[in-house]
Amino acid sequence: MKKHTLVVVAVAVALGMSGCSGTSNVAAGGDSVDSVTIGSIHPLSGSLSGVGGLMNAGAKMAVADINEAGGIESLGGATLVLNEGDSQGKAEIGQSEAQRLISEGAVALIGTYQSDVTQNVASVAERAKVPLVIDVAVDDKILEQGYSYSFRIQPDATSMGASGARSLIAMGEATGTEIDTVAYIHIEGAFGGSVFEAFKTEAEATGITVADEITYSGANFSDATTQVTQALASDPDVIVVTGYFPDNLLIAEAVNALKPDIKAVFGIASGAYDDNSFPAAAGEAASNILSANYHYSATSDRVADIRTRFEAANGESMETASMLSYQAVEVIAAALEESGSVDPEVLRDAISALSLTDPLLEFNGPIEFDENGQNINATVVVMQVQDGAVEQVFPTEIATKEAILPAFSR
Amino acid sequence: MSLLVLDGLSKSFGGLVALGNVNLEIADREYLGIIGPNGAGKTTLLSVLAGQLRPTSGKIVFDGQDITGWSADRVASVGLVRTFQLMRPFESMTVLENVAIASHNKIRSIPKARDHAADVIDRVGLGTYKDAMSGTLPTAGLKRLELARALALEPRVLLLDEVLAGLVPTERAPIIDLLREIHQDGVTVLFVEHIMAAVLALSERLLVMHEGQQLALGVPADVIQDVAVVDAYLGEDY
Amino acid sequence: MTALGVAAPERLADLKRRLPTGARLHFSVLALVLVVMAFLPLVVPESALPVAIRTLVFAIMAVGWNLMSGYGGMFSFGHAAFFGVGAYTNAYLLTAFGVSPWIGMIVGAGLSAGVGVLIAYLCLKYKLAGSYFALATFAFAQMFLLVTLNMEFLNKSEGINIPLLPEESWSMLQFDQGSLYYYWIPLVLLGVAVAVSISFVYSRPGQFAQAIRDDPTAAESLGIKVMKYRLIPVALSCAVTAVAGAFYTQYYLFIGPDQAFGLHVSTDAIIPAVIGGIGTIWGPLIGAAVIGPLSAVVAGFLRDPPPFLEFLYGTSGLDIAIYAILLILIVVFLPKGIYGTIRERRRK
Amino acid sequence: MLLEVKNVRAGYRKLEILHELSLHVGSGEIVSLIGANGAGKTTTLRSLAGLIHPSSGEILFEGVPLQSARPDQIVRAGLVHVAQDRALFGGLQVIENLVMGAYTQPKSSVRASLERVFDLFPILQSRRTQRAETMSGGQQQMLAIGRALMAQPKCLTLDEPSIGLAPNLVAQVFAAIQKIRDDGATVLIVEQNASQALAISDRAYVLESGSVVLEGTGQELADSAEVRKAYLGM
Amino acid sequence: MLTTERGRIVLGLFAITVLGIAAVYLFGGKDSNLVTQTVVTGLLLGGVYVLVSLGLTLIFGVLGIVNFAQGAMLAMAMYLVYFMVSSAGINPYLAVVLSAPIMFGFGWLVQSTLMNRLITDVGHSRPLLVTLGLSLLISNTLLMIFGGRPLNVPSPYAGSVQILGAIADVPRIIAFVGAVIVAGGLIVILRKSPLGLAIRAVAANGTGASLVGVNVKRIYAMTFGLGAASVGVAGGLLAPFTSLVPSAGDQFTTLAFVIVVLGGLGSVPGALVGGIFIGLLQTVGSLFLPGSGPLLLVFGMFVLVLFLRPQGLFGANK
Repeated sequence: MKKHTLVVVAVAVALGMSGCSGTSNVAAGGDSVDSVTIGSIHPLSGSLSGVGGLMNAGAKMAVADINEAGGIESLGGATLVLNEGDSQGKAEIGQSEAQRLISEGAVALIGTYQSDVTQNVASVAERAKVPLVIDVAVDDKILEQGYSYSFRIQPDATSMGASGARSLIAMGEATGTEIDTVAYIHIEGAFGGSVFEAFKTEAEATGITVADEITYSGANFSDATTQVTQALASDPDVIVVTGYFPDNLLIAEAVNALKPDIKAVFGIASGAYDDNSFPAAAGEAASNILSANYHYSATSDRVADIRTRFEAANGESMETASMLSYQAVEVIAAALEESGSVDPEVLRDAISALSLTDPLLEFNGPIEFDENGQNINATVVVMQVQDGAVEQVFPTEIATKEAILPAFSR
Repeated sequence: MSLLVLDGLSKSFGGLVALGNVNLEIADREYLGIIGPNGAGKTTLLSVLAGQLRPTSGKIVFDGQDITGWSADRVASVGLVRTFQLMRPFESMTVLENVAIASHNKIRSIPKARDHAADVIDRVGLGTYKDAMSGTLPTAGLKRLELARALALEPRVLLLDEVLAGLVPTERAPIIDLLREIHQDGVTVLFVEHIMAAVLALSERLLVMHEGQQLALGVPADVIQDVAVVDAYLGEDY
Repeated sequence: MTALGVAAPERLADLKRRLPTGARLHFSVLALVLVVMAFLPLVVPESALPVAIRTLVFAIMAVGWNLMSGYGGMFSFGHAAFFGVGAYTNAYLLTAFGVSPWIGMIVGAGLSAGVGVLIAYLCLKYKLAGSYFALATFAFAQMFLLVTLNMEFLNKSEGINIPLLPEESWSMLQFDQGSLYYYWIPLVLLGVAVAVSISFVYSRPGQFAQAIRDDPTAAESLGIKVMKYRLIPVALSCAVTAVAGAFYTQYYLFIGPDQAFGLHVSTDAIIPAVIGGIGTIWGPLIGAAVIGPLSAVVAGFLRDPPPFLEFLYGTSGLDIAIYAILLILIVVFLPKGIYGTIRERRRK
Repeated sequence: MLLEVKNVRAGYRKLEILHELSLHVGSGEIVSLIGANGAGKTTTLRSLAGLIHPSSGEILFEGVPLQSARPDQIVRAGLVHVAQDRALFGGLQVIENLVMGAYTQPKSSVRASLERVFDLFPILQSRRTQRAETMSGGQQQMLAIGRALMAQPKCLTLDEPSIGLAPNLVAQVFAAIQKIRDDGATVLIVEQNASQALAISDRAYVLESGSVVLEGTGQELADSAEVRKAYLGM
Repeated sequence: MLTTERGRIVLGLFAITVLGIAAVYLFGGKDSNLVTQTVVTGLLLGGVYVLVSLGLTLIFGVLGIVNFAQGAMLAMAMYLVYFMVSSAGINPYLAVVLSAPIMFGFGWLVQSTLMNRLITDVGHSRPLLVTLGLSLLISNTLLMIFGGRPLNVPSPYAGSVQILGAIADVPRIIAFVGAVIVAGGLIVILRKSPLGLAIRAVAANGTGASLVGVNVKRIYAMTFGLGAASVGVAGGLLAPFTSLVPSAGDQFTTLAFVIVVLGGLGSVPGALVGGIFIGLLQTVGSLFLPGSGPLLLVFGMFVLVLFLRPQGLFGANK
């Protein structure tokens, strides 16, 4: 069922602009083609192959759904084809896959999960003048290059840090929980660093003290007890965590073992805490952990339908990253529909002008991109593990369960 | 006058004395034979002289210059050059390249070094093997190669470690002749050898070593009659 | 002085003519290979170009590695260190001072040679050999990685982006996506690297280095300064590898700690050389030509499998598993590498 | 005939050291091989032990061809070699070296064999827990022989057992070798210390350049001017 | 003399560690509970490192193989335990007992079919590349079978206990105890069993071993098998507190090399002491150095050991 509405916000889908490009083999408006190829690049092997595989499956499912619903009407019902690339988690492989996909006729790319790989793919897209719709990749820097062919659906690191801080404060006020001091544990590097900086700026502006910043190396992390103990030494009300799945899990387990007198563990852009496999993996340690992250809409029937079918087809729960890949394909399909053209440059303009309502994620509004290509309505919501399931708890209008804060009663 | 003076030269490994207080003066252009049973310290003596081993104590004076503790490459480039008992060819290289390595020491130009090397190779009678890979040479060839490389350095003193070992008598004779020629051309030779016929034929003086000590030194014919020498060599009851 | 005869002039001339045959033959083959390869992009599909370029980068690295480990006999398991120094030097000079990548490449090569010589000197001074030498070089590469992660001016883990220019520029080594210059430039660099190898192998220092590799004791006893002539191939090796790093940065427009100093960078330099044949001029090239496209070919095959293998479609990891099996088989059954084994057979 | 070597050619890589070497050893004999350095004595023993394989020719032990057998198979056949460098397990204790010697033997026989070795070399018993590499050369030689005896050899081959030993130790070692033969084993011995070796040998071969040039009883060769010449050139 | 040298080293290392920890307590400016917790965590982490390093020290020490598949083999063992636990529902610690012989068989097979062909090689590049290929093969095969999503093995003994005011996770304590038991077991096997004696003999002098009737290649295969079996136990004991992904073992490979070289090739006590020391160094270091700082410390020490005492703390002087 493809029944979402398209709203054209900007009308400057310039026929003239596409006319500029002499190489354009397709005139704008109502081309009739049999199929349109979208290139997808994800880590299908290597250490991130788990999430990469889910994302690839999400994109495949989106293509199948759109085709089943009649393809791209403005292109005479042209079907979508997904050409799959494997970045192996390596930037240079990602880049050469991007080039391969473009040379094999992809009119747009989606991908890639990792910031460094996305960086390389974005530069390929820019130079080949083929739009790239980033499903997942958090680093602010990717869109700060002044690239005009890259678009990102998910929020960037800085906005996640900042809105994470705002959510935490708001939740504290709403539940009457006093939050004065936090300690922050994050992974070393750009991702953890920029989320932390944004959080700190936002939090300190409202009088919350960030008492300690503890970093660890993602390359070698097999016990988080020291880091958590260290964080507790500053006697915080909340421990805030940013990192990847295995590290998050270790931190949750360490907190559970130490049973400290804190009010919450609050993940921001956490790889684990809102993943549906986390409650089972962490068991008791998962209980009541909060996570501020972009998330598929748990209140939308359309999303629920997609997720049910995904799980039936793949035997695995559809995570947010996978939903973003699905969403990225939809963004491209919407732009194809709108422009009626398979010319990548025309397509780029259509994406840039797009306003896609009914997003699959809990966002502030329709998917619309600013001049850098960032989705301006992308935001985080807060989730909490309750009774072995990830529930949306904040903002209250999208909550599936009421937030438990303080999360621990010790 | 003495070209090479060994003054109280000793070498021990851990507690084991391989060389105990060797005193020796070797005249320019002398041919000194060195014999002794296995483990007598002959090879150690050559290694110390060639700079491969640093003496525990004592002094080595070469041509009036104290060269004790010099590195092997420095010792070799002033003209004190050794060969090895177990041949050590550069196996990935041809015979010509092997010898040219040594020629290169004094000659920077590649063609000139190769010319020089080719001459030396002809001189030791390896001419037909010039372009063979050194690893494929038969023992006798390797012995000649070992000699050629040393000669290509234009040494003043040659330290020869059992160049005849492993050769059949017919192969020995031409090499003995070659060694004699080299000596006659003005090279001082220290000749460690087991083949007594060769030692007796070539040596002007003979040093007998046993357990790191100088057992006897003198005219070969006299030394060889020395009972102590016979005992050291063949065992007491011989 | 000794009575060794002086060469007669006519013999000398004769030898001069004969002498460089080996080198001359190699140079001719090189010229031929370069010319043929230059036309390659005209016959292969466009999508193969990125793979070809990556293969050329592997080849340059492997040629570099081979100088130190093949001809110098010092097994480096940390060539990422030298690749990374080249890559970061170029990236940093360009982004911080707007220095042309060509100059960055040369500065990087020099710096990398210096770093390499220092590391090798320490390892040799402390008499590390074999696995220990390999592990020490590996540890240095790891330390470079970790230090870079903590260096503010190198952007820590974020890496350095090379800004896109509005138009093509030779001086800034930047061209349009898919430009064949991105193929021809590394091809020429590879040509230079091989030419450096050939010249080195047949030069006096090169001969000394090989003699030392074969038998350091014998070499020393022939008056060769062992440390000096061990460090020369190290310097050349690191410089060549650094050039690959600098080009990598320019082509991918990005360098991060893992791309520069990761373990896989070191193995990318080693595997082609070992597969092709260590200590041979052509081994690294042949190895790169086999290994570079191998994983892409296997992946391509699995993307579009023949009907009877249809069930394999979409199995992630299978392409790399097959690549791994081929790697193991080649290493186990071709002891001297592809070129080395062929050459050996031919000699017999 | 316990051991027969027929027209063996052997060497290292492209260097052929043994040229058509033939010899034989009868059961219960002590046979020595003497000759100058490089004559091929050690190569002969290494070929017998399976450490190198002859390029042609035959090695028959109790009539069974062994020229292409692995060293461990040869030991199991009863032909045990004591290498010139002794090839001891340096970091292991004396007793461990000896027990390893009986690797091919049933566990039940180890105690008896140990007693026999300790009987022969009492010093080993008092040093049983010492690490082999910390012992003197003579003790190491005794340990090497003792270790070989633990394998209950039918034929023992010894490469220069007297090398690097002080004269009194040499005498001890040779006395032990005689005792070993008296206990029923056959011994093939390579020696530079010709007089000692010939004195205890039943028969001996003189090797030169990889072939046998002389053969005779120990006494004959000890008196031979040719042997004298081969060693001292007079 | 060597035994006393070894004794001095252990004593010295122990003294340095104790003094270092005491210095951290006194002058580190950290809360003493934090330091205690850190030390306990470091010891337990050290136990993990010991487990991973034990197999490697055998393989590297006896066979001279730089086994880059160590991490992948660890992951393989973890998945093996996962498979047994999830499909047959058996206790993970019972699964450990079953995974060890399977891993032994795997190691034996690798050595006898692949590595023994390379043993005559003078260089070491080929064994190294084969293990590198093996590591790729194992982790991608795991990916094909189990997928890349993190899996977990629930520990039947989840929970934590107090030690000197510090909290310790029970599965990690079990792993630590397991490390000591495996190390003890290996020491007993090496010191007391005929196989162990043969392994040590082969390591001491391969020619000598063949001259007493040892089939050296068979012992090589047994050694690789034994090393792999230790990895099997390690994987099983680590699985209950590790997120299982095909690359889960990779982060341990390099550290295991550091520990094995530090402890001395082939030395089981060396791996034990080295592993615990590195675990402590890393955790206590992380009190003062952010992010990858402690790792830099570890590699810095590695290079120093290579230069100054390449035979390692427990290695024999060559």
